[in-house]
Amino acid sequence: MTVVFDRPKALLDVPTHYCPGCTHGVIHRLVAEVIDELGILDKTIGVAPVGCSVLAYDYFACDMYEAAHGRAPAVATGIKRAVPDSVVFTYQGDGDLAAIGTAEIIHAAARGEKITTIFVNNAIYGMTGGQMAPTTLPGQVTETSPYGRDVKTAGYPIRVAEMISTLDGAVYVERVSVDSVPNIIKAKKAIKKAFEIQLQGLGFSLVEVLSICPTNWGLSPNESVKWLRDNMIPYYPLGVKKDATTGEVK
Amino acid sequence: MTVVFDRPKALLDVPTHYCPGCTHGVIHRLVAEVIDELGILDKTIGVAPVGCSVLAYDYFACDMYEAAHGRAPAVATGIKRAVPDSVVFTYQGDGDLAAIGTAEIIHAAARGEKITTIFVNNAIYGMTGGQMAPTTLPGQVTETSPYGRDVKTAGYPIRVAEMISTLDGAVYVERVSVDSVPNIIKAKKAIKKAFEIQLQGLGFSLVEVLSICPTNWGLSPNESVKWLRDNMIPYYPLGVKKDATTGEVK
Amino acid sequence: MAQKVLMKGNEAIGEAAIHAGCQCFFGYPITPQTEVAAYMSRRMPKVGRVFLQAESEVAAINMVYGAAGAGVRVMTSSSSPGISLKAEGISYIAGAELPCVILNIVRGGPGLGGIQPAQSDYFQATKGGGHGDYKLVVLAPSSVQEMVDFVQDAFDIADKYRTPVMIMGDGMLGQMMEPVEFKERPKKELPEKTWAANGLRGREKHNVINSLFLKPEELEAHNNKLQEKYREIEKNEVRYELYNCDEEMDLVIVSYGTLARICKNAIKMLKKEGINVGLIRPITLWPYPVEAFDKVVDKTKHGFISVEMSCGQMVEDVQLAVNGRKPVHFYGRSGGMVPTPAEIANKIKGIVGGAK
Amino acid sequence: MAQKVLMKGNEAIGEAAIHAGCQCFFGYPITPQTEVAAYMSRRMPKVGRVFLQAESEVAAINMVYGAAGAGVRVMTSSSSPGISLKAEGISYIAGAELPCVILNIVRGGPGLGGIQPAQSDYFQATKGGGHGDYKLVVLAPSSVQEMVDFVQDAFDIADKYRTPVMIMGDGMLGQMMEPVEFKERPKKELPEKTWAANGLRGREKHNVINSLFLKPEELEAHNNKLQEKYREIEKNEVRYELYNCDEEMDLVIVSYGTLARICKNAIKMLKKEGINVGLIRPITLWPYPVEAFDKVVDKTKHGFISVEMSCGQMVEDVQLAVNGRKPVHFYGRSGGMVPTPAEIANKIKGIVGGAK
Amino acid sequence: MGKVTFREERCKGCGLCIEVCPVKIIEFDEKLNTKGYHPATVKGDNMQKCIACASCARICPDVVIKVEK
Amino acid sequence: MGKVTFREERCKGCGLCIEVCPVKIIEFDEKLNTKGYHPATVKGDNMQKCIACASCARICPDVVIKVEK
Amino acid sequence: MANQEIIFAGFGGQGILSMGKFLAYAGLEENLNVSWFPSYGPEMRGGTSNCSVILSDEPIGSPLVVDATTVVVMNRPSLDKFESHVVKGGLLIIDSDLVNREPERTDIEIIKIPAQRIAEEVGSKKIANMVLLGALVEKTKIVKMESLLKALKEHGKEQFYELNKKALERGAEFGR
Amino acid sequence: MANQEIIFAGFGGQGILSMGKFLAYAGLEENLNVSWFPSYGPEMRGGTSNCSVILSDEPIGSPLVVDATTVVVMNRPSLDKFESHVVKGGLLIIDSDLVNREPERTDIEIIKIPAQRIAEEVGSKKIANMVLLGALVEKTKIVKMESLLKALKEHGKEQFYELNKKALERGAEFGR
Ligand SMILES: Cc1ncc(C[n+]2csc(CCOP(=O)(O)OP(=O)(O)O)c2C)c(N)n1
Ligand SMILES: Cc1ncc(C[n+]2csc(CCOP(=O)(O)OP(=O)(O)O)c2C)c(N)n1
Ligand code: SF4
Ligand code: SF4
Ligand code: SF4
Ligand code: SF4
Repeated sequence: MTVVFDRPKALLDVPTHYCPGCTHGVIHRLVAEVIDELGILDKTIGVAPVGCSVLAYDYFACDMYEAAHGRAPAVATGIKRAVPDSVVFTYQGDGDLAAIGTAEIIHAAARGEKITTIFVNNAIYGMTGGQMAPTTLPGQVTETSPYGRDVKTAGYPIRVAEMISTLDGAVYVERVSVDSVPNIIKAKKAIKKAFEIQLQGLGFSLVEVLSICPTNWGLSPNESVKWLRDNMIPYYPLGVKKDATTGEVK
Repeated sequence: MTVVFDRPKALLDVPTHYCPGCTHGVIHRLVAEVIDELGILDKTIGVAPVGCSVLAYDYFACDMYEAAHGRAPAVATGIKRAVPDSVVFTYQGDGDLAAIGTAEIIHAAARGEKITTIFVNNAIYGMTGGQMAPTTLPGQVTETSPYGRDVKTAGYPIRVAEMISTLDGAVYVERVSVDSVPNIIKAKKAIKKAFEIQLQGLGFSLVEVLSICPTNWGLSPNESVKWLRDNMIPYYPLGVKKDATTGEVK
Repeated sequence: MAQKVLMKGNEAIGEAAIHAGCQCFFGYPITPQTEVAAYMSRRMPKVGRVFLQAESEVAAINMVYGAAGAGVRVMTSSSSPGISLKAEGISYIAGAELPCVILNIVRGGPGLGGIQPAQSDYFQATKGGGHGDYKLVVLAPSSVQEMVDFVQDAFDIADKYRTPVMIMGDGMLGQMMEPVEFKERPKKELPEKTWAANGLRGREKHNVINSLFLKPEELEAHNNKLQEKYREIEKNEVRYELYNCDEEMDLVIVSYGTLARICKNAIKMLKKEGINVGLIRPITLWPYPVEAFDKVVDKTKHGFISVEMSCGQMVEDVQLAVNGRKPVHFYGRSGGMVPTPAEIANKIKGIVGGAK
Repeated sequence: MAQKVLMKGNEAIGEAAIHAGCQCFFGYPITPQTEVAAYMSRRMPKVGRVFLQAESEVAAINMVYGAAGAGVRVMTSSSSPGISLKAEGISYIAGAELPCVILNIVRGGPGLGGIQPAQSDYFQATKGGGHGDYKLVVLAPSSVQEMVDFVQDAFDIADKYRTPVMIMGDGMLGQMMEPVEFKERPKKELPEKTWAANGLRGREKHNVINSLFLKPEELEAHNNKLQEKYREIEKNEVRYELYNCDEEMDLVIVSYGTLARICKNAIKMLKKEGINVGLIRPITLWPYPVEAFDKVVDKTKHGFISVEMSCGQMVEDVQLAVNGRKPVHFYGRSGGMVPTPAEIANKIKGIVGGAK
Repeated sequence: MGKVTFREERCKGCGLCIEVCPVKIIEFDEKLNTKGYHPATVKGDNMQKCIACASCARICPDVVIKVEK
Repeated sequence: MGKVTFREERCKGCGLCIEVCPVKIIEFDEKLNTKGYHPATVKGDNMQKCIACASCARICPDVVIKVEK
Repeated sequence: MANQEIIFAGFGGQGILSMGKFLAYAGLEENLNVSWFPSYGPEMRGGTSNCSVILSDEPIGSPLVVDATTVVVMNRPSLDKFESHVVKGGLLIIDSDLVNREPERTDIEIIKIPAQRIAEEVGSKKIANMVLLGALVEKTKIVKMESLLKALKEHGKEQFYELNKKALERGAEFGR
Repeated sequence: MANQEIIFAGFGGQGILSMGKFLAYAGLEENLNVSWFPSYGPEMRGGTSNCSVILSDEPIGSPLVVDATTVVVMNRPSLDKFESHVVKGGLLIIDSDLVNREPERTDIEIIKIPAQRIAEEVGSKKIANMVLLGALVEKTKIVKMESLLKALKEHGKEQFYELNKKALERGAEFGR
């Protein structure tokens, strides 16, 4: 018998602390698979955020950092500048990247920093127990938008991929989702492309991954993927937002 | 004889500390004229940045704040939420708004905060003596890009107006210039429109004003306006970037 | 008497702020104080006030600066790393002499550290985490009821002196439920906020909220004014509790917050063994209750012991207060470890020489 | 002997960092230290190293975290408000035990304050501006030459103990030119950075740069380890200068940085009037040179006076060191006002009772 | 014909694999694993229906599943 | 016919008004003002050429110029 | 002297925190000093959950119970973690439906209750916590059952009141 | 004992900072302790400029000169600001082409030099600062003229060397 599917080596063989069904696990695995396939484990350095994926440093087999909340792109910049031949990625949630870390991600992108960002958009702050994120949908109930996000006072969700695409230093920006197997396959392709962009020294790449948070959404994992599909994808359209290697900007 | 032109009342009758020819003075006057014309001096509150215009609080006749570097939009948010019937504007340079204050301006815009931002883009840090700003043009020599801004290491300039336009909370975004009398007249119109948007309670408005810094550019004032025209305008195209009242997004 | 209700510290403080007339709350989630924001997000809109989740702690403290400058009562809340991020903003608020209330529900540090209770931000709170010569009034409640009471006090002190006030608790205090009573308290006579920049509205001269003084002479004069204010606060606002300090003592514990309660249990344990130990519980961490030490210094045989959930921070203030008159000892746990009465008692026995 | 050149403090420090093998510099402009970044932007690319102007101080300190974690020598530089913004990052760096050098060219505060020389960030630097139990080694040069020498020392100390080191100067020191010499110094034996996270490159186990310890037991153990390190530093790295302290003295001045030089002039003035005053100049502000006080405490008649360009910060460390053995006085200016020798001498005459 | 192997002790019983399996052969076990979850499993002859598409493995957040054919 | 009045002591001699004046009647004064600048001025009969377009006033960063007609 | 320092522990979702709360309310009703303190942080999520409850005549020190007079456990990991925390002569209450090992301590009193089954009999597994709480109150007499019922009435969901009451009563039988 | 504490002051662009620097270099050449300290901050811009220079046998304390042995002023505001800073018996050097008032002090030595005119004669108004510096050095003898010339040679732009030298010499005449 031949092995069709097994765990990637870039992922350490340890249980994760994620909630049942949390697709952080899927996204971790995709990143690890890409590292394996590109054969770059030896020179890859990952930066974990503050958020549910804070312990990612225990899961990836490459060298890892735990960055201050929102500052992963700055940390990654420091690493990449110090060790230019390394492959550096940040793994960040939407509170981390799109709220407190807004300046850091925008400037890493504007600088064309040769790093890759995996941006996990689950429309909520997971780690701290389900508060409103910049990506929380209008009307969505969270711990700090108990009557549903009211755009009149709490404003509108930020479409990060689109915003980053306006920056000249951003070379490759795509939004994907892990709600279904076909989308997971696409997500992996995007992640791989993003790493390749870095390997080619072209500039900054970012993959926004729509992800579920069953715990804080108050839904089962299977209900959650459905909610993502029905609510998030319409607001956050999937696809390549910018590919400077082809000149494509959507 | 009738008076064709005289100083606006919203500008206090004091000399400014600006360098000879610095168009900060022109932009101040335009804001003051708009305040006068709209008759809102009594309820307007301005927020000065850290930058050459830090002393703006001594120049405007309305109530004023001096905000921490980059945080004017957050300060303005605090004011507007505390005093909802006031008219609040921030006046910010490109170091202030587009570097350290990136997160604050983006989130004020995303929230649709009912404030108006006057963003003075002079492609350099004036106050501290001419360092590179996020808006410094490729190849431009500054104190901290002594060999000319090298996009490979220092990245690409940020087009703030375009970036802000991607946010749903931003209602009106225009880029203008004060390099010539016709452009000054257009600039004033834009500023007026931006304040009107706020008065109508529609959301966030921003006017990016291309401005000169003869001192740190090392040019005479008249050479500076020419440099602006020849170099900045091509990189930072003038015009309305977004007008949600007409549905226009460029 | 109002009815007692069981409430979490983090929620009680929110309700207390509303009672105190807090008009705006700006926060950013962080464990173990997230419930404050969650509570405010439910309640503030109901009472027609402002709750806003900022994009960061930096933004939150600057929103506080904005609202405070406009003359309304405003509060923010965070925990250790978030407070570090607010350092610049707090320095600005102190410099511009704006009243506001800042809550720090301390967790273990440094860095990301942990989320369990700690007191390791004592230095940051009392010596000035931000730059420049400024002081925060720091109140350290030791029960949920005190949290509630101190919020009102904090707003009053802030307004009276135009100064930021910090309430410093720990994860225990924030997370625990205890019975609380929201007492109706007489309104204090407070100066009118004629300095507030909330629009001219007919006023002649514009008001300016500012901390910039480019001329050294002016900045020094401003600093001297601040220092005078701080001397005034030191004169009027010192608060502390003396517990079991009436008789001759073997040792005096100095401890604040929830930990002071644990120390009281240790004192009871020791009493049974014939060891008499007193307690100074600083309630204002700044201004520090130096006078409390003067009262007991002659009555303690073996001096003082600072008991902390940190690696030795308040002990410096104890030493400063004692100034060599008696020995000063230290016992601390850190990183979220909460000392038990038994271990404190043991440590003390080591100093005073066991049961007598 | 290398040749002496005239250099601005801010530029000399940049050159010294390059001499010390600084591989990366991350900064953000702020007066009065902008020349450091300007100098580095000119020089670093020429020597094949990294200069990067960050988008903010927050980003800069986190870039430092990144580069330091990768095992290279890295420096950042700022002034008071910028240092406040770095508080969280510094706490992370201390927590993750990363070596780096942080320069603070202090200006008057609080808030935006002013840009003239001050020492009002003493508390922030020595007591921990950020959250949690950590310490910075703080070096206070008093001449451009010392700035140069201390940069090398700072990198060595940082690497030896895996700890952030701060060099604290003031606007005077940064802006003034003095002759300096870049001495070639023998390379120190320093531990290899086996902990650096710079890619596996064949290594078996991945390295992790981190300050999170969710279990209190582990965080406490980590804190205890940090504290042990700090005790070690206190044992090995204390530095100070004693000036005119050999004989019996009327009073001992305690002062650091450029101000200590001014105090020396005051001492000379007083000598002419028959008043003998000594000087303790702490060079390490942390660890504080307590032993210097033990050496002179019996020789001073009227005790000590802490002379500061702040409203009374170091004076607390002086009191802690003296611990009641002799009186401790204070004289300070603030906001950019620099005391003159004459005014210091006058103040001292007031204490010791005029000429004798 | 394919074969899926579950690392039972790693399964958190989220049920995502059950939903995506095109031939619907995965179900929850009655017994609890050491973590306290009902782990996913393929019972009895059902394994024969496995087409080795690896859908289950791809959506499993906890890398519980190995697929062979 | 227009009339421009310069608040001489406020002028910083930047020359922007000189450049934009369509009838080119503005020039620098030889004398220095108290700030140490050569202020802009309209000399002698030149004022008669003023068309009161207020271009100078609009570009002047220091609100030096009042325009009447 | 009335004094009970109790640890409730189990999985998230078993009502661990709320049984503590009801007991605290009952204590408040009886004018005791009370405190309730939950474990908090990431480990809560999906994983284990516990809280400390103190009812006492005297002022309460630390709300965190280390030496418990009573421990109530609703799963095996909680037994492993907290068995040693019961003071000598103290009380350990176990949901024997969920805990598949015997306790090791011999110096304490142990009550084993098939709480899941009983709860199911009463109407829903969800109220197994009330069964255990009933036993605790009956056994320790730290509050009167009426006070607990009053707490349930005032602070619980009305529709569950009768069910809860029944569960408490069934549990109480084990405490006699 | 050689000791000079000097303030140079004028408008930005007059070469105030560089005349201080050259003097400091000359002092270094003669193995004196030297320091040079500029005013800094926003007021520099377009406005006034000044620097403190100290040359001394002894270690230098504050680089900021308050009580100056010599003050050199190149505009009226600088005279207004610094006249009072000259110590009794000290020296005040004035560019009389730019300063349109008489100094008030009578307890100090005053040298007035039409430096603009002289500089123009030599070749360019830009080197008026050198004229003043020449007078200062000649008068105070704080350094030898050769040392100053050496400093100019090593640290100044070569093409201006001869001009500067001439300006120094013309200035020196006023210092005799
Ligand atoms: C400076 C700082 N502020 C706040 C926090 C608290 N905090 C921890 S995680 C988090 C948000 C996590 O949300 P997100 O980035 O969306 O990631 P998720 O947990 O959803 O994966 C916050 C606010 C912190 N640790 N540090
Ligand atoms: C926290 C902080 N960082 C840095 C500074 C120093 N600083 C003052 S103004 C300024 C930049 C000003 O540039 P810009 O915003 O472009 O305005 P301009 O002066 O060009 O009008 C900087 C970096 C500061 N005051 N505070
Ligand atoms: S809280 Fe949400 S994001 Fe975090 S591990 Fe659980 S499901 Fe995933
Ligand atoms: S430095 Fe530049 S921006 Fe600042 S006042 Fe001068 S010309 Fe204007
Ligand atoms: S997807 Fe994985 S964790 Fe979820 S039930 Fe299936 S095997 Fe278990
Ligand atoms: S534009 Fe104004 S400041 Fe400039 S020269 Fe003309 S009048 Fe003077």
